[in-house]
Amino acid sequence: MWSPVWLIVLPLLMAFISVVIKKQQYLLLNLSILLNLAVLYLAPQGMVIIGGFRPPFGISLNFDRYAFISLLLIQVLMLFATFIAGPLAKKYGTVLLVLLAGINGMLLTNDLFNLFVMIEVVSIASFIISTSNGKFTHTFHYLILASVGGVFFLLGAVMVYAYTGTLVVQGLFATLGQLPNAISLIPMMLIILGLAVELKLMPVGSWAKNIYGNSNVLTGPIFAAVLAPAFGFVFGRMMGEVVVLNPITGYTLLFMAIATFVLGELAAYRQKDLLKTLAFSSIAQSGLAIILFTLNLPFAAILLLINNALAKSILFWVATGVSTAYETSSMKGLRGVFYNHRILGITFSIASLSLVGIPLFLGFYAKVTAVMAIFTTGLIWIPVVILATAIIEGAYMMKWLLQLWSPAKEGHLASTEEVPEKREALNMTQIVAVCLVALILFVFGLVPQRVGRVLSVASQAEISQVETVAEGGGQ
Amino acid sequence: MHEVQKNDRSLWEVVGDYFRANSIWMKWYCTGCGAIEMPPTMTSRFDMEQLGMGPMATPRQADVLLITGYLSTKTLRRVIYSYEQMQDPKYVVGFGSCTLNGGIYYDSYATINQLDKYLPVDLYIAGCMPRPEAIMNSFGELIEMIKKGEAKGWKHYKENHEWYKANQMDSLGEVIIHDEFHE
Amino acid sequence: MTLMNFIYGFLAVLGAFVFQTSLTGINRKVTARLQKRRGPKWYQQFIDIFKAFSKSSITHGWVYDFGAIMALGGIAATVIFIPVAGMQAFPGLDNIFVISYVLAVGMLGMAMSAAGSGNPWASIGVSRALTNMLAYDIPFMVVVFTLIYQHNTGSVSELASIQQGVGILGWNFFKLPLGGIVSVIALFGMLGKKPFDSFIAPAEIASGPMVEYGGKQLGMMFTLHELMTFIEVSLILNLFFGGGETLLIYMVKYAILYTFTNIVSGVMPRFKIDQAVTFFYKVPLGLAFIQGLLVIYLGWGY
Amino acid sequence: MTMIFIFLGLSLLLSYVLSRKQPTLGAYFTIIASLAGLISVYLLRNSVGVTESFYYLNFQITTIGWYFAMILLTVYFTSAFFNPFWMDELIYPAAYNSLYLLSLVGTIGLFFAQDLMTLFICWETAVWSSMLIVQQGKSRQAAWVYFVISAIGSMSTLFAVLLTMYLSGTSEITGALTYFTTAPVAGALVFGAFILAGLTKIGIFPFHVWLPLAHGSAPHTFSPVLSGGLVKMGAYIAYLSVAVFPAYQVFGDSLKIQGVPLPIYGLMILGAASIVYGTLRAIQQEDAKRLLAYSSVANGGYILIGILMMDQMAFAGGLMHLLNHAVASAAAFLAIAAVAKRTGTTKMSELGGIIHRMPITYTVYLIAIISMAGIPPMGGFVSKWLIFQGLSEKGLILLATAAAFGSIGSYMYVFRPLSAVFLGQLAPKYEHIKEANPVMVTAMLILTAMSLLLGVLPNLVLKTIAKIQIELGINPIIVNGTATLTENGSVDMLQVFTVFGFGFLLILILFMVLPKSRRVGLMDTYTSAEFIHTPELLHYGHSFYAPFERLYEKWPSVLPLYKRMSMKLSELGEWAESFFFHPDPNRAVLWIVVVAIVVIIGGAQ
Repeated sequence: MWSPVWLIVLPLLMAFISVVIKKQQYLLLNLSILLNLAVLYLAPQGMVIIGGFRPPFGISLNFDRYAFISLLLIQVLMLFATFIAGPLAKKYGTVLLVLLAGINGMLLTNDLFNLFVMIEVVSIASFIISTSNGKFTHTFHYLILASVGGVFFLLGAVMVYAYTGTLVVQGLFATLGQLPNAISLIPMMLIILGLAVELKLMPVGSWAKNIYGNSNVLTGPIFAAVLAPAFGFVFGRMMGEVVVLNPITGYTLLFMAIATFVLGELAAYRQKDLLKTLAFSSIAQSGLAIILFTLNLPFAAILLLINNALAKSILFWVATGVSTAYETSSMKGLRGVFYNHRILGITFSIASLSLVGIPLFLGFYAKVTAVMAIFTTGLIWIPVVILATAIIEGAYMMKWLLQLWSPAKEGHLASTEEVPEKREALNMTQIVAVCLVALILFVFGLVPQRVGRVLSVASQAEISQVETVAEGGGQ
Repeated sequence: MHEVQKNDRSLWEVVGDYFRANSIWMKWYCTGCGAIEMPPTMTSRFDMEQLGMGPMATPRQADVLLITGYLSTKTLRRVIYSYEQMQDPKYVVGFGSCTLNGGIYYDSYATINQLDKYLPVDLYIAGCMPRPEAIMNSFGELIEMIKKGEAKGWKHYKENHEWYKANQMDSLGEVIIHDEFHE
Repeated sequence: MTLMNFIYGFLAVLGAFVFQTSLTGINRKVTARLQKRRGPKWYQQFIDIFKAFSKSSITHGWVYDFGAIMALGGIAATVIFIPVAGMQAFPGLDNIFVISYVLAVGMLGMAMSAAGSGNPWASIGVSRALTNMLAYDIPFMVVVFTLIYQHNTGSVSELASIQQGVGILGWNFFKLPLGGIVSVIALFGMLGKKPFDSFIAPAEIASGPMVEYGGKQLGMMFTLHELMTFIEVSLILNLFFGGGETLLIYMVKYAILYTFTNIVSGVMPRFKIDQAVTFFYKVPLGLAFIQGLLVIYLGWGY
Repeated sequence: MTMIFIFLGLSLLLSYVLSRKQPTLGAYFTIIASLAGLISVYLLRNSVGVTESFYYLNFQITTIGWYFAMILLTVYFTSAFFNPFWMDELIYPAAYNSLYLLSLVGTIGLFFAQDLMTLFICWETAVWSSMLIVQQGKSRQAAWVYFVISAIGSMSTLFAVLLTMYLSGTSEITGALTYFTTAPVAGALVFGAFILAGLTKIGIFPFHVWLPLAHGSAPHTFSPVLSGGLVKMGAYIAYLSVAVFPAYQVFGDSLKIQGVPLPIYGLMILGAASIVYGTLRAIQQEDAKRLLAYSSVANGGYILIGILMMDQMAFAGGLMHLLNHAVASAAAFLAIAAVAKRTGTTKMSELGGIIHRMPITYTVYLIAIISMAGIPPMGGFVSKWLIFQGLSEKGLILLATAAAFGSIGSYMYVFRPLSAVFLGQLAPKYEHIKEANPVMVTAMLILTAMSLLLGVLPNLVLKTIAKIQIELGINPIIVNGTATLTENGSVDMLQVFTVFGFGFLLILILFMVLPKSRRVGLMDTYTSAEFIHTPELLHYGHSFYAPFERLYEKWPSVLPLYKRMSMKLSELGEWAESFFFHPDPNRAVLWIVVVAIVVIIGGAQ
């Protein structure tokens, strides 16, 4: 009865119903998320085979701890995102349902081709959502890139099938590993490049700048806090189960990820626009997650993804709310706005401190875990790079915090007269919702080890493959 | 105009006068041409230091105010200001005829003719201009005066303050200050 | 610490004052002779000081007086610390740093008092005096560090007694000639002798810090100057010329050293303050460093 | 001990609540809270070695930690007296009060940290909470620079901490750090990363840039804490990295200069450079607070050199200088704050003659600077004396020269505010200002009394320092009654003070015997007989040391270097943005192809 299949079917079903009863699509959306949560809680873990065929032939879903954690995060954030986006979410109810179905499918599926289908579903849904800000050119660019990525992924999947005769994700690396290097190289590269578009990896993640940078209270959190971790988790699954890296692909991927991280932070450092800053910050953070997945350090990566998703969602809610209300997202225009919005300011501060990895917050635990984990690979220069880049990250996040809190002119004490006139950014219920997420983040920060214990189970589920790039690269 | 009569000095003053007589520090107010005679008096030919005399930088440190030559009314205000900044006991020496009776500027509307109307002059050195010999000679006189307690101009000035002020006002007039550079 | 210590201390201050003031008077005569004059009486300096005390005075507020008292008090205390021919009022308090920093109390007091008068020239003078101090003290300190390193003691009396007993060549001036030269040059700066006397330039800034003093405060400043001279010359004497085995030898050496500085300064022009700084940081500091490196790394002077 | 943290944690919440109701009330509460902290930490003096855990944070009481915590608490406590009077100037008073206590918790936690992770957590807490306070001052830029420079230090500490924990397998500070006796190469790396944090926080050249900015523009009540307190966190890190971390063993094989290993000597040279640089820059400043900030740079140099020496004298001097400088610097900043409260400015050329209206504040400032300049009989002298003795004993002549330069140079810069702010002509606009109010005066007098006490009876503190030295296994400073003895010199400050008092008394009698002086106005001064009616024109406060400043006014400053670096980073970001994150999808497709080709070609071989 309680099968994880419902996680895909239910939203899809609701989506169909919502086409019929348009007025209730918001209700249906929330209903399906809540039901999904119930399913998540009640469904037994394990491999689910659909249609009675055994794995190589039928479609199977892999509902393990890893999937559970990722699905839980996504459902919760989706719930909050739709709730806070309110009217906008109502308008896009059907699409959001499809998106949810797609994401759940992506995270659950145990079949490469299915994964491709789900990625396409998610992409299409996200194209539509991204149009909600009215900037169609940006969506078009995104569409082109995502399609190219999709094609690459499909090609990769096809080649994998051609070489191995199977598309089952679990344990695929074992089969692929037996292939000669030159043969496995190309499908692996295609799969990685295909995912790289959605992961905003360096040369191909350029769409994110404008999609994130012009986001509204719906798209920002959806992209940064739902889609980004979802694809992160998918990538993690791929790294754990499918992708076989040789030194060339491994190091290329590693360098791409590091470059994404460093250059993304640098680009964020120079931004004078709050949403663009957050956009580049997301790009950079996804680079960091990829570094960790590439080095086969899923535990740290999951922690990072969770911290990032929670923090980014808050940042985007506050940022888009404030910038919509004040009709600007520039540094100058938003100076001192938190004087008017203390609670939002505090949540924003908590989120940004956590994002930067300041102690007493979850981000710190994530950063420490990441660095400690990387030490075990023996690549000491990577922590150096990460920590050096963290200075830049801290620098721009703090710059924003200072700007948003203090209305003062440089060289003078702040006075209340310089504060921009108060406008309503988010209403009371929305603020309560944001605060709830902030509270979750804050509490996680207070009990990081307990969070860590829960997550380490998930990460162990992900590791089927033990070989890392570092070990491979060291040979 | 009161005259200072009493000459019974206390022991403290007698001792003090001995020191003061033997250590005469001067503030040269070099208003006119007479100042040219001071360097020879100071240097090796006449060497006034042998009498314990010497120039000082500020009126606070000086005992003697030396007015060397003609004194324009514009400068007079400054001279009085300087005099009042000096520490008691203090002595004024008028140098040259100009301080005595106006000298060659006797009919100028811009100079004063008689210094002792405005400040209590203890000693005049006549001449236009007095040579270093005359200066040394008259300072010898001043030393004797101080030693005997006869140089009492500063007391005189105190006791006849109104008279001096009236003369000064008469000559200078009241000043309205507009700003730092314009009176 | 007994009462006798304090009585000795008082006598030391008095003795230093009488000795140095007489010497100043004699040196005024020496200077006069240099300039082909007769010069004043040998006790002229006493007359000048007592005359200043005998006059009336003004005050510009409590800090003006307090500063003057603090200055002279600090200097008087420093005189008590100075070992003279092995004699000390308070044995064990003659560490070189103590002396040079207690000296600073006096200087700070004087600077405070002068600036408290509200006269900008006084402040300019103080600013020059402090700059001058920064100039001469660094080379001197380098030499002092070298001495302490070499003899492993910071006590002035010990440093003096180490040099005694082996004749003139036992003096640090001959053992560490570069350091000796540096410290004598620094002595000029300390004493404010030409060419390093720009901070009291009488015609330019109306005698600088002294500009507002008259009457008893002026007398105190003169006394202060005499005592300060005593401290500074004694310091150099003890550190580089072996101090004195007996009081008489000490006084003779002292007189010669002081007269020497006076004669030299009598024929000197005046440095601007920035020139003084550049000079001290070029020549004496360089020499001091060479001396220091020779002693510390090459072991010269043992 | 855990109770102290819990208490302070609760009181910071309480002060927030109180401040929301009435800011002044919350500010008064910070006084009480920090006093309670002070007393309770003082009571811990006999429980050295006690270990306590609070959740995942572990604390241990050590003598050195206790010593540092006492310094910090003193500064926090006395500065808190000023908080109530600045509440109306801040736009987030409640945040100020609670962050004030939070940064206090962070710093104390740092000193009592038993493991590296606790150390780092407390460190960062103190940094970001104080940064948010600095933000409420005059300059966002300052707060930002403070954070960035601190972040450099933080990240390098984090690196060191994690690497140490990874390599040694333990996080207990002593155990983890002593591991490196056997691994000198990694040790050198960890030492470098660790000490970097110390350098940034003490404000050692070239990381000093944040001090003048942050101290100069922080709220006036917080500048004393920054300079007197938070900077000392860096000193603690320096202490850990040279005393607990076996630095002298790790660098045992390196080239030695007068017995000091070259890397440590290099750090000392940095300390010397910051003494010289701080002094020179302080002389140039026009703003009293910035001047004091640069003096903190210079004094930080002394502290660093002293601690790195690890010997009998200079080490004791360095540790004592911490306290002396904290007390003196806090007092000086508070005095300037009191003046700023009454006049509204800290620019020296705009002030003058304040002594005639605020004599107690003046006295406080005077005693503070006497201590700061190291003139007896105040505390600063003893510590500088010890450092001098230590340096000259080892023959480290370059360092000693720098120390002497800083010491004599400090007369110049400390005298400047004394002269320009307090002495000189009183401007008519300040004719009616009053002395600081009794609460502020109390705080300042406490610090002044401490400065004096430390100067007269330094052994009160040196005893504790000797204990620390014994714990570290180095030759302790010898304390005998009131006398302080070292290998190459001794001093008895009580005697020095007595003799000084004797001299002062003699002259006072002389002064009293002589005829009384007549009081004249300030404007009645010698002006070459010119009439001047504007007191401001007769006040010498601008470009005080102009001839000296001219000698080095063209020297490059460090801040532009950082600005240029920041700009270069921005440019790099811009380049990355336009090159790799260009909105045109064609480029992205091109990049995909490029990567694909690279991988295929690379992989085919």
